[in-house]
Amino acid sequence: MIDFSPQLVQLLSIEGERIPRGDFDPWVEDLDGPALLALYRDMVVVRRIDTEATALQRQGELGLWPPLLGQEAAQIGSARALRRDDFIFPSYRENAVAYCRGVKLTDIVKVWRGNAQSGWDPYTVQMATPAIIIGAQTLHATGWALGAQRDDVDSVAITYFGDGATSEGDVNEAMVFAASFQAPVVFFCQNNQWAISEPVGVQAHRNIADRAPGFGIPSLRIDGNDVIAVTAATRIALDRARTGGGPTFIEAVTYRMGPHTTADDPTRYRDPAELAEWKTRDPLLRLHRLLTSLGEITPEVEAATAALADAAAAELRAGCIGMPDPEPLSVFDHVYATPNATLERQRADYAGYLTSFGAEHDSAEQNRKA
Amino acid sequence: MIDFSPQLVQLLSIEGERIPRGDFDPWVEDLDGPALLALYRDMVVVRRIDTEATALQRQGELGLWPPLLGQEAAQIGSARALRRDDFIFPSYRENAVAYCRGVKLTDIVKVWRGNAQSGWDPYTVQMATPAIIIGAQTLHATGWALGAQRDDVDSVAITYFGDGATSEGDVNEAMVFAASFQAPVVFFCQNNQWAISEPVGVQAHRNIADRAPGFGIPSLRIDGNDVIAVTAATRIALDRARTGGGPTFIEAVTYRMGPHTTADDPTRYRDPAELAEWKTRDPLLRLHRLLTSLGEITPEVEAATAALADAAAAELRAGCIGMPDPEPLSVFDHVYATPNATLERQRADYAGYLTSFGAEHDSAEQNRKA
Amino acid sequence: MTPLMTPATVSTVPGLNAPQPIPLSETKTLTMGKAINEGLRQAMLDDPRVVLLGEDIGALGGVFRVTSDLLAQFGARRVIDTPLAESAIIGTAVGLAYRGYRPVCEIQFDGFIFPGFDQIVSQVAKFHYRTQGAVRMPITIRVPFGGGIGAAEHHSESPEAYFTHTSGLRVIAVSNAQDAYSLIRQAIASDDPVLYFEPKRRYHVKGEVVPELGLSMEQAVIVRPGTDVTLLAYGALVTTARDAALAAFDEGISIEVIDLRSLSPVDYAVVEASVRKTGRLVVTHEAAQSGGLGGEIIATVTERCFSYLESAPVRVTGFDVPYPPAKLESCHLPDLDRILDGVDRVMGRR
Amino acid sequence: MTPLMTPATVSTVPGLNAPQPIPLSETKTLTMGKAINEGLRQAMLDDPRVVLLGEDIGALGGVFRVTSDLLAQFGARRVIDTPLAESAIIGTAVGLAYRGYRPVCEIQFDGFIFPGFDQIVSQVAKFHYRTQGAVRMPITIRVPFGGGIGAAEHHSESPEAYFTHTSGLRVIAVSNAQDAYSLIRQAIASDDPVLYFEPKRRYHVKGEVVPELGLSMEQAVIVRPGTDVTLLAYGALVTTARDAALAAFDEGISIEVIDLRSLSPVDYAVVEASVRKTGRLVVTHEAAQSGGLGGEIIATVTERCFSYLESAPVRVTGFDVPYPPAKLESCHLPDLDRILDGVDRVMGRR
Ligand SMILES: Cc1ncc(C[n+]2csc(CCOP(=O)(O)OP(=O)(O)O)c2C)c(N)n1
Ligand SMILES: Cc1ncc(C[n+]2csc(CCOP(=O)(O)OP(=O)(O)O)c2C)c(N)n1
Ligand SMILES: [Mg+2]
Ligand SMILES: [Mg+2]
Repeated sequence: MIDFSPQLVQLLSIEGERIPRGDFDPWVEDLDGPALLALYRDMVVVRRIDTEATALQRQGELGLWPPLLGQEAAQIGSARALRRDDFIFPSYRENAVAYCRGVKLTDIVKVWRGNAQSGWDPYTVQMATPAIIIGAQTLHATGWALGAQRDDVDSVAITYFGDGATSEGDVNEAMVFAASFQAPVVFFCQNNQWAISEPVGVQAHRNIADRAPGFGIPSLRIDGNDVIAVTAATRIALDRARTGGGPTFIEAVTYRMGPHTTADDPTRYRDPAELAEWKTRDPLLRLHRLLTSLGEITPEVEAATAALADAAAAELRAGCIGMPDPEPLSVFDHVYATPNATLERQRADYAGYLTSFGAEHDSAEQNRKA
Repeated sequence: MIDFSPQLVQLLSIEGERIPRGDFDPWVEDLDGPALLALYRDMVVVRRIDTEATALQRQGELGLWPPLLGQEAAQIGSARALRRDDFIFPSYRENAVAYCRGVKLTDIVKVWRGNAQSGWDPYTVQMATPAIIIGAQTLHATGWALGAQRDDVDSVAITYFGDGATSEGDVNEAMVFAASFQAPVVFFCQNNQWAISEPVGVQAHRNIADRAPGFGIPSLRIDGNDVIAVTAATRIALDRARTGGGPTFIEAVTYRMGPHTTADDPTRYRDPAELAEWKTRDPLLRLHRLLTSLGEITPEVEAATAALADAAAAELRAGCIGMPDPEPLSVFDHVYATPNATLERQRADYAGYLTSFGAEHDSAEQNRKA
Repeated sequence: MTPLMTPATVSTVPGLNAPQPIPLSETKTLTMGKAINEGLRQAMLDDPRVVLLGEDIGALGGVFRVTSDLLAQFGARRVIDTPLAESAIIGTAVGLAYRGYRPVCEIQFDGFIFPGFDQIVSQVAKFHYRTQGAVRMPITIRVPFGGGIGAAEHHSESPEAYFTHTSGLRVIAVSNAQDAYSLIRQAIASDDPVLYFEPKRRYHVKGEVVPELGLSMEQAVIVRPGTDVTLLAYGALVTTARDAALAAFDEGISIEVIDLRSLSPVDYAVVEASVRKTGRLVVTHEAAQSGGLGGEIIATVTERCFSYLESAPVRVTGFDVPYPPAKLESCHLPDLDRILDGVDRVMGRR
Repeated sequence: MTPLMTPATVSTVPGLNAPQPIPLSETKTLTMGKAINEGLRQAMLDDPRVVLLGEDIGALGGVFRVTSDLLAQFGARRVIDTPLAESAIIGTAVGLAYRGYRPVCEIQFDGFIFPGFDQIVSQVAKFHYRTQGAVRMPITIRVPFGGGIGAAEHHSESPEAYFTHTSGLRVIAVSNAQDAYSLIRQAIASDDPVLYFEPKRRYHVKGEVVPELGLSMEQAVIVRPGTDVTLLAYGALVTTARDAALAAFDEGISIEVIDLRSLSPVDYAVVEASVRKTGRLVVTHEAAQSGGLGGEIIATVTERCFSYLESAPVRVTGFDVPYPPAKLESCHLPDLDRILDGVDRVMGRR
């Protein structure tokens, strides 16, 4: 029996020691040295990607970037627990999840470069593209889960959202619907302590995990910087959903070590001491310690991991910079699935306008932009 | 210490016996025979008003009426617990609350007759007019409470809503805000088991009272057909709010014995046996039993109560039928607090149009309506 | 694979095991409400991915009975009585569409669509564009709309212009039983999201219904030809407009009445041809004038047919007020006389 | 009476105890963002019932820093960092207004107003009408709007037409620092609810600001007189329109540029007088064309000035698409060249 009480579940201490826990351990029995090393490798790579993307933004190659620094365990642990046919409805910060899903690095940054409103075809990776309206995607996940239920398959929907999102009506309505229909959906809340400048205390005076049970949804409160606990909790939730147990809520307690986005300046609202404190709880650090004690970390492993990360960063950079700009007339594409007379007329008018301008216009445009 | 556990609180049994309960009893010590008789009288009168309004609707004098039959104890008990300076944000079914507040009977039905979008000035009775968009008023109550808090007064906002309403985002957001700011607001949910045709099980798989604690709001689950328990719970909640204890949630478990509104046909969705069962829990019946055992019920009391009720019904009927129709041009009144040129032009045009038509138009109008 | 849980809405109300109705197979006289019901039934028979979501649509059959008997016929997995939350109704429909379903959402009354507005405007309307066509949103949102039924606040509104201003949505309004039947089927079959407006004061009006898909939902229809004035209407006012045309005919004015049917996109081919012929345009709708569809159409027609216009186009609409109380709605709503007054104005008679 | 609880948002971040800024007392050059900040400060000093609500408006000063330093000056009881929920921001403002407060809500970006749409349309806009004037809603809703800043989805929208179609609301859009300062004060002082749109790509543009209430927010302003064409703009496009007029002047066309300022109601006195003079009208806005404010204005002007029109009025607007990705926004947004193209069209040059 799983203990669904609101105690924080930690299976890996800050010091890198494995903390045994009878109800969770069976779910992570397979996480031996090599398996943990694989998770570690993921975490190193996504952190490197994150740094590279931030650098690309600073260099003007991306318009914006929402760093996940500090949340690697929460994202990698949960994403690696999923089955291929499970479907992910993320917010905008789940770049590590997208990486696990096999989304091309260039496709991850496409939306932040401003080339498209989304970077990939959700159906090829079973993961929706970033959702910007806070909380809206939790309803989409619930609806998808209702579909899976009706299809008599045991695929599960998982949705990611933040601590701030829990205040939005949509997230609460999603819990109402999920509970009412016992939908196979996992609510995965990364409580990174901040919603832009607002500490989690503005959103909730109790632990976020305490909310779901009142809706009839069991919840787990886990150390989100502990990849083993995250893996266990996600597997438990997925299993419940697959076997008709309905929705589960997971609060992964973590920390946004960077700014909200590259446009943000946390020094305006955040005490540096807080960040320093959380640095000691770094998710990579403690896994590294465990792996070291397991003898998995060797100079070769370190080198290979770094090389992997560097290769990913290089791939990202090259792909980002090499991305062709969209064609002007593509602004009209895909508004509708079927032709729309009013829009087609606007397209034709604009095409005519561009043509009439010709080269002269192009240079005028360029001048204005310069 | 009040026990905020989700046990159903009942202080008056179906058989009319007073059930002692250490934590609640002190709050209703003053409810002696005469005080209980006063509550009983209220309940008889509002039931009579309800019946009369239903009759008026059947006779075409009202467009619609939302009966409160069965919910008298929940409404009278809570409304009579309020102070004059507390402010009420009701839904559309709180006609007994309006009665307690001293709203004129004619004003109560004005909106249902279609003469105006609301029947009274909220500030004269400290009660907002009916809210039709489900759940919206819970946010207004929370905002009002934030105002009271800022004014350093100990007035409290109370908001009424149904079991169905708890599914709306707004009600959940209201709980988030109320908890975050510890606003002096009481959430009073009349769980009358139905939201039009939907049983409460569609909205929630757990008791509705279980929801609030997860938001950091203590809740009480009470027998809503027990006027003594309702009084006690409301007083407890008000006292918490007045003394800086923040919001409280009350689930009053009751039953909508009539149709949703006069436009509804419950035989399409409701088992008659259920109604029969709930008839045994009638709020008036059990209070009558208690009062009888207390010797408060005499033939004179019965007669006086009936006379009071009949007088109210007669007043309602006369006031309803005698209500003058609004003037055509009043359709333009009060859209804005300050003059609006576009609207004034429309008003002038329409006034001109009406004049140009003259008597000819009036009769044409009448013909079409006939 | 695990056995599926029973959705919460499975109802055990007596009378639900009625014999299964046979779908419409020949021309029949139906009320508009019943015609929608038949259209829904046919769509559900045609495609197992069609599911209905809404408040009270199950055992009750909806407050207007438009979904009557569908729960009994198709079960609670396809006719889903939802909790009371419009944003969630639309938002879960998005998720269902994501999985290949074709959800049909019922909004109980026009004024209750706004809690779901964000999901409609920011999600339903934008998903296809956002994903460059990868994700389709074949969602139909049924909205009983308009006044004239003496209802309480929020029960008589005409919110269509909010949606015609929202790129990515299609918007249609039906005016009669045949269109109600045909267009609900077309809306559901459309790969684009469709707002389907049902004029509630015409629910009980009967008409002949042929069980066919009929004329494309994108096309406007000339319901009465004429030569002097073009009169555009949709929804409940189509009937009023036709009555006005009849009355005007007696006074020697020939009005061409067009039922727009599609509000977004508007079928300007039909509208322009008519205005080029008549040179005069009146548009009528119940919604408030400022920002209503009338202004949009007049601006577009003026742009495209300027030299054909004999006079300034005129609007006969609801006023710029919140929908008024029942006893005042006859002032607010365009009626035969106000339409004729508008016709007089474009004819230069006033 | 009990001591009051401390609201959850009281922050103890360092740097919050800065010296209190002195309100604007003489003409100064300010950015538009700073001008709004000064206007808010003055309004809060003038009236203790003015409170601010929004996400991140406290310690951060809002994502655009428009509320910078106000928390430090007025405290957390008047500058309220709210939980992340727009419906609740508006809905609690309604309750505060009910109690006599004058709430100013900040919506972080245009595209995030929709979760609060129901409270705006069904509550804020209707309360005064509903209660026959008993309950006033002096709520100001500040909305940074429009594109041109290379932002992500939902961060560049122009939703103003949804509100100009909503009876009971006033809608204004500012275009420069002086108006930003004056009109935020007027909006807050208004007994009607006001949607106050701030063109975010002009936040950093500086201008002279006189600390006065200035011209009424209901009035349109001729920002450049002309005789050939009337060009209507608001928000960020006022600058573009003026630039276009300058460019056209070199080509011999005299354009009268009007900054509408008030979008609901539109100041038709000024607009009509101009069109009667020029006989030609171009309206420009970033919002999608169909159902946008341009259509409404053209319909009204056509109705009222038909015989003065030399040619069909023209719209130069965003296309009927969801706001496109950053790399395409320069195609979507009306710019100098597209406006001049529109001018050419009303001049019959194309
Ligand atoms: C409906 C809506 N309102 C406001 C915003 C602006 N916004 C973007 S992110 C954010 C904070 C989100 O905090 P949280 O949910 O904790 O997620 P995190 O960013 O910490 O991952 C806000 C307010 C938005 N995107 N959508
Ligand atoms: C936003 C919104 N959606 C739908 C409705 C239609 N409606 C009116 S009452 C009602 C059921 C309300 O049930 P509940 O909250 O339990 O209150 P009760 O009527 O039982 O008192 C519904 C769905 C509405 N008024 N507002
Ligand atoms: Mg967060
Ligand atoms: Mg109920």
